[in-house]
Amino acid sequence: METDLTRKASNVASAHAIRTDEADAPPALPRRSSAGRMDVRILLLVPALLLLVVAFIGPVGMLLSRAFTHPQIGMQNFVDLWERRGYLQVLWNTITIAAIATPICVLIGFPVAHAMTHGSARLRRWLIFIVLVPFWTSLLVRTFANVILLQRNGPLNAMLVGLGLTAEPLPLLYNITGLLFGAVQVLLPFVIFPLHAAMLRVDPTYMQAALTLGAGPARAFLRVYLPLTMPGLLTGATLVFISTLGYYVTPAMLGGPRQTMIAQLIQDQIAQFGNWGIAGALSLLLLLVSGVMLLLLQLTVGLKTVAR
Amino acid sequence: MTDASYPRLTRRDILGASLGLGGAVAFGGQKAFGADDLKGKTVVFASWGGAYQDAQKVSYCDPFAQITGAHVVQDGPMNAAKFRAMIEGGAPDWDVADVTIDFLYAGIGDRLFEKIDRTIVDTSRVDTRFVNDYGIGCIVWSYNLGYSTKAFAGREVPKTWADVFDLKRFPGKRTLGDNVVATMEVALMADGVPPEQLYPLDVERALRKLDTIKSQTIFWSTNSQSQQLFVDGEVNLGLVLNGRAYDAAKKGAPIAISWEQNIQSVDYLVVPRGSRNAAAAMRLIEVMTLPDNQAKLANLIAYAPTNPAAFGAVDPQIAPWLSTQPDNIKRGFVINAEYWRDNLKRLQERWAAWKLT
Amino acid sequence: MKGDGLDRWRIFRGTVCILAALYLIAPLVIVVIISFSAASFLQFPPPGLSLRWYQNLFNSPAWTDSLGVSIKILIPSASIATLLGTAAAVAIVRGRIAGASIIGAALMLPILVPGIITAAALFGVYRGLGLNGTLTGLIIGHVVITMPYVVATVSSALKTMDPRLEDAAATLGAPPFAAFRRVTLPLLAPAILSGLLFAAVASFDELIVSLFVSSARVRPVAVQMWSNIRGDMDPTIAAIASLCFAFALLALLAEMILRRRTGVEPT
Amino acid sequence: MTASNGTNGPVLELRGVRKSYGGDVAVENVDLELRNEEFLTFLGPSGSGKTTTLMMVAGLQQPDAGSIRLGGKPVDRLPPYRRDIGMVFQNYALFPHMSVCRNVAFPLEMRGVGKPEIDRQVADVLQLVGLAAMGDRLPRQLSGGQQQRIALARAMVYHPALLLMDEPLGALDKKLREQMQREIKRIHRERRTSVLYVTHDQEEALTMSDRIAVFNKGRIEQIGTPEELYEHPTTRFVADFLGETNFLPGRMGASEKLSCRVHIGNQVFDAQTPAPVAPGTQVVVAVRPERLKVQPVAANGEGLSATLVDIVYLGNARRSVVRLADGRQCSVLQHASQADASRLAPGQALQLSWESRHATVFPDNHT
Repeated sequence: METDLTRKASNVASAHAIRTDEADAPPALPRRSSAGRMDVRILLLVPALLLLVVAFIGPVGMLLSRAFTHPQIGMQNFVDLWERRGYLQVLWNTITIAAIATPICVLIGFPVAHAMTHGSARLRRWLIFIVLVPFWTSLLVRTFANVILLQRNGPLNAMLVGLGLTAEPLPLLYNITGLLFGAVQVLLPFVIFPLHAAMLRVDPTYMQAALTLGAGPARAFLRVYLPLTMPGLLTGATLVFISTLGYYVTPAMLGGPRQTMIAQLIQDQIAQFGNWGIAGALSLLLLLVSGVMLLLLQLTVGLKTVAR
Repeated sequence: MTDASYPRLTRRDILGASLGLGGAVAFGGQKAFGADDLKGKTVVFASWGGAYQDAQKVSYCDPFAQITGAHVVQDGPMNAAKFRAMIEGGAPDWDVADVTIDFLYAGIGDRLFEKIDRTIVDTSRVDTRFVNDYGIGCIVWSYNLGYSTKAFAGREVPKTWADVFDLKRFPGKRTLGDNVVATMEVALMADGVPPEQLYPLDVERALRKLDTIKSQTIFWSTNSQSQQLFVDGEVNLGLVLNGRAYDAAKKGAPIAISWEQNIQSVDYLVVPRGSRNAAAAMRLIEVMTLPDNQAKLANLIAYAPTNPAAFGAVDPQIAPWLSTQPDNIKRGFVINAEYWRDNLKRLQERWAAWKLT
Repeated sequence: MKGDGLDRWRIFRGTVCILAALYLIAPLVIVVIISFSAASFLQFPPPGLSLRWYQNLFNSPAWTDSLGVSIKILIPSASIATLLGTAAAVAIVRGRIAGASIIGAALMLPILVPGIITAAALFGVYRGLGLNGTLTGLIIGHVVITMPYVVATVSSALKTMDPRLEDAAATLGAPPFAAFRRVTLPLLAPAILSGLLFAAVASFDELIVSLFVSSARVRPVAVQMWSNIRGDMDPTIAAIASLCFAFALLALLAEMILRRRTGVEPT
Repeated sequence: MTASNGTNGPVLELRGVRKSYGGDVAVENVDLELRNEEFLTFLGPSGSGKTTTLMMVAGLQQPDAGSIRLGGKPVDRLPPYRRDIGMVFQNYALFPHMSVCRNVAFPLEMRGVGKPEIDRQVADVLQLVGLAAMGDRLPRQLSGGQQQRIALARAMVYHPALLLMDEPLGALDKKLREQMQREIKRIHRERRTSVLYVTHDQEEALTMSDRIAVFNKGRIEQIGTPEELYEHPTTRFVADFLGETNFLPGRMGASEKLSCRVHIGNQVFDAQTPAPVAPGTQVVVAVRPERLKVQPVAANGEGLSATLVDIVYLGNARRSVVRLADGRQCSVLQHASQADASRLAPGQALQLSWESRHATVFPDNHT
């Protein structure tokens, strides 16, 4: 439920970010020091950090280190990964799927976020609710729902045939269509909330100014609105991309063998073959790709903020 | 390993079993254990899920719970890797597991099972060919070609494995198990290899044959999924187990099976080594051997009994679905469990790699 | 010309919104409908209506046991996550701690790192400790995974909260603990509750860590659902899925009400 | 409390107080005494260090150097909650989850005062600020002015030795602000509290304070009564910041104590100098607009010659903008009656003059 978790955290964080934007946050004081000396509140961090180190960082570190130590010390696991085309194929699949899902999410998410920001009060409330509902619902439940919706004799095919759009029911399940359908559905909120937060920050007078200065709506949008919302867009897109990389439930239930993704491979390596070394190496690659994406985001959005 | 510990299963053996010739016919019911003597104990029973496990629950576990007072927890689906990992971990979570014959053979070599306690299990009830020092056979079953009666209504229906690979005559999605076992045999037979020349398997040839239908194939990972695919009309034909096809048909799904080139096999109940409830586990196996219980299971899901005395109580309407039916035996062959014992791990890895390409 | 473009955009936007809303909600509605189906298979529309799958659910020990297990995991793990997460958020936002932002980011790691990695890592470590298949092992895993939500929720509420309120309490004679108890805590209460709610929902839904770390004797609902979906797709799953959906809806509504009631907001 | 500390010693004493953030010095070497019952205001532009100093008095920030004494006792090691102070924050910092009564009762509860006594004192102080009927409301149900009074009530209900107010009226509109200024002064008188007040509004400082400390770049430029500061600024910054001033460039002539002579163009004027300046130095002469006298060019030729550029109508006064010979502009403020009498018209040639006690000379160290 990895995606489930990220999505919820970003939900919470962005929902509160939205609140920060709406309420006027108190101006930052040049920060104070009640005690002047080392703050005793550092002790409050101890239990959480201890748990994090003992039950997360430590175990993950051990898993990753097995890439170099299991079954024997060396780079053998990486040589294996390189030589077995199947593994690289899965890594490539994973990145491709993430790279397809991300722009789809952005294209659907942008108008929705726009309506959620600039629509009437009622529309805004409804949209926020509608986007939050799946956010709070178990990924498993939603993926299961998609299986029913997409099956050959399912409601979607019945509708398509009924409307005469297709003579035969379409194969929507256990292939790339099914996987993307489920993935985009799960990921949409990831891109909608950061975009919404960014759009709230755009002063509406900027667009008015652009229009009075002679830019047509399309140009005003491209030259003013889009650049101003770009940090939110990039944040959302990166979130979508890296959470897609870690997908397990969705490809397992909606995709076919050709859509096997890296998380499934890691699970197989451990549960089926006990290849902890390969599993560690794959985990390391997965983390590396995610890390690079986050770094890129940091650089671009960071630079953007400086430039403004 | 001597041949004695791995009795080679033959077609004649299965035929014999169905006719009640194979072993001593058991009678006398259960041994006198005190009722409720296992009250408070929990026994974990692992099997293959879905309709089969439901039937096992009703036929074995419920009577067992009633007699002994023990509580049975169902788990599954059975997974060889998980089984091994449990034994390596020292304290297996499962107490009784339903395994296929190839895994029984492999597991004996790897010391995965507790020895059957013959003071608890009356092995004389069961056809001797299905009695092993480490497991007792519970069902006899087969892999079959299943097809949708709706998709092929009023048309030629598929009969042989070659038909499954014939995308022109039999269009539409097909299904095979996401499992190297049996899929290799099916592909080779479709490619023209006669059953008696299958082993040792020409794996690369089989995979090349499979490449021809790969894009049109959905691979089921559990037997229940294979049923669901037919129920949903997601596929038109493919590989199913005879009992699963029966169950789907019984529940109203438009499915029929062909008995041509069926691949026969046996499931055993075993006790994982180090089980914390080994004695209770043996009692559960003992309850399984009772003819009434075996007949009940056969009536629910059309898997044939291993206790010859059970056949008497099997509904005659079920008979055509049983793999032990003489006609069905004639058209099929028995899977080579020794071959799979020796090659399973290697072929599984090859299979996993093929799937990804 | 100008108006034209904007109108076209509004129509396009409206269409996308309606389709997106259907896309997000319709599958869930279908599941709820199917859960009342009279058929043995997952058919839509159902040929008839019945409550048999709900009966099946509550009469089946496998489901009721797993529900019990989920609750036994959820209550301690959500409470611990809330306690530790709140304490950490207070330290990060209000404490003057060198590298607070890095520590804050580190606390978010469990939700940025793919679940499969966390799950495999815990499974590997638990093997040596005998924690696989135990409630303790599951609870620890769930705390790790749910704590970031609490940290995120509470620290963003703290950041929105005027720090001068605490200063004011201090100048009015309140020692730090009293200031925290009388001023900070009541103002944070909605965020803490919302974090708790979220942690509970996340724990209930958590699948991957549970999948690795649970056993037949200790099997939470999500794992039970997973193995059923992988195996036996009968409408019982639709019934439990509908219940999960209802639970999520209730939790979401509760959270929305909490959020509206936050005192810091001048609404 | 005030009683214990008599009327002699200062309520607050700052000696050599210094504070920097990273490399930026926020407060440098501040010395200050606040007398009992005094209303002292810190005035200065934003970033001048006035709020930081207030925060250090409150104990919300720690000085890097120097000492702070409250009621004669050093408080450097005392946290805010152990100092006997009350503070009104810029945005009031009322606890949003507590009713007005609970807000005001808070400091009393922290001091362990008994319930009946709390009720009595809360009622008293709400009476004092004129909001006795609002006790059960929540802060957000009150107007800005009302919130401000509650913040004041809360900060003084326990009779702290010193009341600190950090730009308390900054968020109010002009009319309300003036009303609140009077109100605060009234309460100050009635309660005989010592007040340390921070504002960047010079008018507010002039009308309310007993004394004003003008802050600039982390230092106190000058401290004194409003009149002293306005009439006799000791630095050019104070002259500039407080009210409006014309700066006329000139050159220092002879000086004796506070009196001096200064050359502007080719004329010589009498002026005052707050600090000795060497003869010949470039200086500026600061003269308030209302102290400048304008006359049509007359025979005796006294004063600087200038041309009237514009007259701005201000209702009760007129502002004349005049241009000097060197092109600089000066502002002259005339009372309405005076202005009407002189009947000037733009373009007219004028002479500017002033009394020597209204002209102050500062070194010309910034342009």
